[in-house]
Amino acid sequence: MVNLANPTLLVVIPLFFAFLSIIISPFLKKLIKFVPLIVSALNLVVIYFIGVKVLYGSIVLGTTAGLNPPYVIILAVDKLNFIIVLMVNVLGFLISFYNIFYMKEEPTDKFHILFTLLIMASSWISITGDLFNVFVAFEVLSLSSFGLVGYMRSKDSIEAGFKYVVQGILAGSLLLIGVVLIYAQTGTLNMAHIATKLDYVGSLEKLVPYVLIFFGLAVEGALFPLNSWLPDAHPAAPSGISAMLSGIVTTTAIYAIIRVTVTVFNYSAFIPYLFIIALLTLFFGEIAAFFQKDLKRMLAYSTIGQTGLFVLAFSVGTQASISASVAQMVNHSFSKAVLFLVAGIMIEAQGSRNIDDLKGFGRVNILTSILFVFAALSLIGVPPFFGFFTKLAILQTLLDFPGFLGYLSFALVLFAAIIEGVYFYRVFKILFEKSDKNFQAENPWLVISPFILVLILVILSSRPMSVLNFTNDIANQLIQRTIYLTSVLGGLK
Amino acid sequence: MNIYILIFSYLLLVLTIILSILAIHVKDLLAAVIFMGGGSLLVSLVFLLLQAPDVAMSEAAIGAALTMAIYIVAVKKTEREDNDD
Amino acid sequence: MNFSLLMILLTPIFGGLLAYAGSALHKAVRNIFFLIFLILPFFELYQYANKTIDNFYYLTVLGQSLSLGINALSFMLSLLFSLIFLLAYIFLLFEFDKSEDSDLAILEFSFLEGAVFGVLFARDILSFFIFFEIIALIIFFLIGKGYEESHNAQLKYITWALIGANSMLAAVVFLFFKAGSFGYAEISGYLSTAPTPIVLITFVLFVIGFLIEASIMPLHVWAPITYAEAPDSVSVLLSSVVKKVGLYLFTIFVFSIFGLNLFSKIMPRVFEAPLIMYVLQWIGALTIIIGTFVAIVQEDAKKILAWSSIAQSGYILLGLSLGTPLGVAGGLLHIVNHSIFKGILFFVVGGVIYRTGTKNLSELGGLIKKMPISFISMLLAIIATAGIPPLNGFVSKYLIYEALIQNKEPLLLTIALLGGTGSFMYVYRLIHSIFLGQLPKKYEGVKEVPILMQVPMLVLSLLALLFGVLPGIPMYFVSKAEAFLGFDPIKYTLTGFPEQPGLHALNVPIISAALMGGFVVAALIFYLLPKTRSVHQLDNYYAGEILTEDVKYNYSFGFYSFFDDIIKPFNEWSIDRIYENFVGFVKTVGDYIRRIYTGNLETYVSLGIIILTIFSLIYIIGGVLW
Amino acid sequence: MIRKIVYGVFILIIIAAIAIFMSNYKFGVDKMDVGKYYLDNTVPQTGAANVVTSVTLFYRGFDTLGEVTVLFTAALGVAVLYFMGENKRKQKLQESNFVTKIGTRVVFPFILLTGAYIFMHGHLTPGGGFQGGALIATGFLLLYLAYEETSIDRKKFYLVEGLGGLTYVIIGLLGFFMKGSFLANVLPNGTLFDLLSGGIMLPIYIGVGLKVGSELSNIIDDLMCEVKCEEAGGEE
Repeated sequence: MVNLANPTLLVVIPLFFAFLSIIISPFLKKLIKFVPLIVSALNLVVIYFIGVKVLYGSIVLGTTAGLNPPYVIILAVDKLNFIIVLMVNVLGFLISFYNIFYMKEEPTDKFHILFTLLIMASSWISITGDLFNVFVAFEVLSLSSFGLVGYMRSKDSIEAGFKYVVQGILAGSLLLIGVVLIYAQTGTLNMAHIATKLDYVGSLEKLVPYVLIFFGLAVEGALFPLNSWLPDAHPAAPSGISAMLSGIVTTTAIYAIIRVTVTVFNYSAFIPYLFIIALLTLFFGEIAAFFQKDLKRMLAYSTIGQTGLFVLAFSVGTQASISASVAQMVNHSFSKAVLFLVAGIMIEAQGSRNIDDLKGFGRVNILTSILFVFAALSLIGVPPFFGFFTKLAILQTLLDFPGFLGYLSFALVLFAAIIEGVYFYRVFKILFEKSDKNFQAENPWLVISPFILVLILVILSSRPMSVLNFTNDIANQLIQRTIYLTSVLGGLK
Repeated sequence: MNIYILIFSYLLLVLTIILSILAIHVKDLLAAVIFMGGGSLLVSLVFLLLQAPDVAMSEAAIGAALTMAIYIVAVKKTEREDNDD
Repeated sequence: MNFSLLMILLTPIFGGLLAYAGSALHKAVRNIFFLIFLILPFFELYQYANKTIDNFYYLTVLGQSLSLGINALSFMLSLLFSLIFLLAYIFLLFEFDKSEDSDLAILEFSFLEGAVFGVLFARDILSFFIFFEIIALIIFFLIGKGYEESHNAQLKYITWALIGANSMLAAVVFLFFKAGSFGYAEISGYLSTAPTPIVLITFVLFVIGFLIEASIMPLHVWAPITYAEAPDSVSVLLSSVVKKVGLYLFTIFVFSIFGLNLFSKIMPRVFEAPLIMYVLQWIGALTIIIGTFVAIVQEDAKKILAWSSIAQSGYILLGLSLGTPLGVAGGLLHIVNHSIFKGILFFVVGGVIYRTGTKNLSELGGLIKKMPISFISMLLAIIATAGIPPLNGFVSKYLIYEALIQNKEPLLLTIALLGGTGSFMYVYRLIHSIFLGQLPKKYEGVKEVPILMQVPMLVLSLLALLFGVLPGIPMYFVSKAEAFLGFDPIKYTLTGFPEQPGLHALNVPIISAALMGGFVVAALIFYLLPKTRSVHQLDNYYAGEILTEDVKYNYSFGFYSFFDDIIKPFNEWSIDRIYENFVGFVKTVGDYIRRIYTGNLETYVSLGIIILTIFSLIYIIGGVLW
Repeated sequence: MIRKIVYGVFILIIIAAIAIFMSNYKFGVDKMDVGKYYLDNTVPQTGAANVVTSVTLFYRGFDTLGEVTVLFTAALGVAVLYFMGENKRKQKLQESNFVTKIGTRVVFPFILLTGAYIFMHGHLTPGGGFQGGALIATGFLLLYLAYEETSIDRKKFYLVEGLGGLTYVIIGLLGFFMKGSFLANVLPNGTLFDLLSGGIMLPIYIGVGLKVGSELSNIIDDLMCEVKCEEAGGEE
């Protein structure tokens, strides 16, 4: 009997369909748009089978080539991987549904194949247990997002794509050098195996490969000062892609940073630096977002700020802080995806990305606007919504950080919350302002995906504590590294 | 490893660095591409000397030939312009 | 039947949802649904009349149970607020008559009531914060349905609300971090042994949040524009409910959670009060004086009310922060009384706007014959505002004055009395410009507001009169609340106060009768003396010209222009200007910071290189030193 | 100029840090037990003579699948960015040099043959799918340079490309279904140094070679069209 709870399937299924669709695309072009939908649905089935096991605390492994690690590549899913890969595929599913109705620009078939690959690469990064695999998946991720960012082929999207390519390639090279150095140092590429070998290495000796890997990942993870591709790329990309970039790509990159920092390097010496980097990311992101008049650019900067927020929480380094960080990651992914999808609808209805042109939009398209409001409220952490509880947890953990920096970050997070609140409330205000402008009515098909996402957010909001308990389990499993290491190196039963 | 081969490969590497710097600094894009291709070729030689024929082959085929051709195609689209800046 | 507190909280919300669904059928269905659910809380509250309940757990957050409870103070206020919500809703139905927003407004309205109950019933610092933020959110949306400038008001309001919320959140998280619990009792227990800086910082952070909502002086910047531009029924809620929620929390935190004893322990006493309370007294006094004086020179009816509301909350803060049984009783009583009479004023002005479409005083006038009921309501309300017997405002102000005398604070007493006089000036302006004088021609056809719309004004007017003549009724609740806060409640009778330390005997009916007697004598003189005769308004001459109806002969613009001249120099350094300069400064700095994202690839790459270099240097230097 | 020097110094510092780090570690010492395992076990486990190929295709076959996908994604990205609609794909004819034309005609089949040889003998001799594929693509590049009217049939190339990728995935899935592990060796190892040896490596490399060749040719086609089609557009 074939065991469906195998993580390799999460990579292989999308690939199979991607290769298949390039064959059939010249003949049955119209079918291609369903490929990402099918792929993520199939992936979700596999994730279900994996999840059943993962939730009982075991780590699900998928080896390749029929041998045992560290000699072959292994994919491992623990609770953290599970929640990330689940998020990738849920968002992938809903966004691809949105894309079916949103994308009209040719060549749509290639768009959807690239989107499939984006889902594949994100899933891959979030389940792999091999460092070089991270690099490879990262290349796929970067290349597919380059193509998708420049997809509209207008002047600014080409420019944004170019900036993204340059920084992405630089990041890729740094990552590769880092991986090579790690290989030179330890002679292996399996994360668990590296971890066992690096445990005996001094913290300064780890610095060079760690920094290189960290910077390689930080470009996609939108950490200051390497995040500057993001505010150009998000507005220029089609809205579905912006949602995917914001909700998934940065999240998976941050996941990779967490995995590398905690599991592989066990690197507490780096945490003060990470803390400062995250603080700067948060601060600059929110400040810049405050001054934006372009809706999608504002959301893009807000993504930077939010990334800073959850990396800040993570970098406190305690179990509670990692838990809060992951919860905020979930909150951010879902709500920011909604915001970008809804922004896409707004831009389509009105033909401009300027916030001021949206005046009165909410009086015509009330459902869309309410979705926007709900998602934004969850993002900025207004009480009944899920985001509030994650913000609370984050604030609480920040006080754990020793010394002055803890208080400073505490104050800065609150300051950022005020700023973020003000610029989002400004959009609400404009949405519901009186105006006699005529807007196109919303396309009901486009509203479905953000609606479901908001529904998810509402469900999360109604049971915030069960989510936080789950993220606490995640953090617990993450911090107890030996479980991961032994179960990966112990191989398959 | 044979000491002469070692010296030779170091020589090649230094030459590669020089070619790379030239490729960055030269104003004519076509010349830059050719410098780059030359660098790739030298690197593939180094790979060969270091007993990595597989990598050397990839480098020669992709780095020296294909990439260069694609760059030339791209350069062909630009106009030559002398601008001291 | 036994209604749990959570049910009281959910009743209006449920009603609102039902009404929203019902609006698909018919507007009448919607209205009736919602009215029922607005009346229900009274019955549900009834069973809690004499109970103090703590710790009704309803949610678990971060391993802590959140709980609801009710006490004498919150019982009193929830009763009052339910009434005001009911009346405001009736008013709202007319106000949003033609607007398409009415369904949504009702939904928001219902959530607002639920959240207000939530704050009142909260027994831990997290629940109160959650409900408080919901209030801010809903008020934000409700304001936007108002007048032209309301969208600016929205932004101003939410900015301040967010500042307040985050300041409170800081204190909440900090206290939770230190005390390990959210419950009021546990927090209180922790604070009694906490180091002084923690007590002070968290107290200030909380108080900033409360005082922003209560629009106390340096934090009031959002209030005038918001009160003036919000829909009228929402202005009522802002002034009579939301502001009082802020003051309620202030009361609870100062007396019940932090406690005066704690303050006395950690800081010197000034004029019988701990230093921080003394500072708060002065803040209250400043709010009174500045609020009153600014109110005097306003040209917009609702702006007058807004500034008046600011000034009156100064009285409440002053009374509460005296920290004596007398002062607290005065403050709590003034919370009730102010809610009532300011409610009337907003309702009347709202009614006038409903009929005439303007809130600009210089365009109004002479409506007394057209809208007599409104006129009488407003007359009662302004008497109450000015603090003259036999209306309710008198009793509470009297208590505050007496408390000031008891604390031997002549300066503050002077300010409070000055504020009383000033409030007479602006309320006179209000009634004069709207109801007296000449009727502009375009308002010839104006009618009295619909009967249902009169209900809110009349109900509140009756209450104002009742509470004014028989102060024992509100004092029944207030003294219980005082007992809950840990004071010796002051003695009272149905008609006033017996002689007791610090308070002279007061019997309002007798004073009222005396006053009425004087009034009757004056009326007798006025009507009986032969010289008076009744003439038409236009039976007059003006600089030799015969007056016609289209000439405006009574001035209502620049009414107190002499006064304007006096306070003009102070306008130069008004608080708003300071904030504007500050905001300008922050914007400039922020703009410079934003420039870090130049859009130039070279900058970005070099930033990356610089950071990498820093880490390389750390590695190299660290390696060498190691 | 000062900026250049400053950044030069910065980059030197970074390189110095990496160099200092590297100087602490020696290559090829017993630390590399994974590498040693590969050297010891390649022949019994895979039956391939070329250890490098056995590593890339068998032990780390999943990575190679990723690399194949990288190329696939890049080709798609280029196709998206240079997409100009079917109707615009008219090309201007331009005479090219006689020597090039004849030379190309002579060389082209040999290039294809060499490419095919390289990827088919990947498990025996140096080289493999990528190298062979790249070589094939250079052949097509030559064709483009010599004959301006060259235009490959995209449908067929997509077919080859997709089939190449599918071969890899399906062989991997066969391993998954038959042995419970993706890319497990389901074919017999054969005798060492035989063409038909190395288990699944031969079919996979054939697939990869064809795929890489067609992908790179597609990229060339896109780029060449970008040059030529626009010229044609300019003349109209």
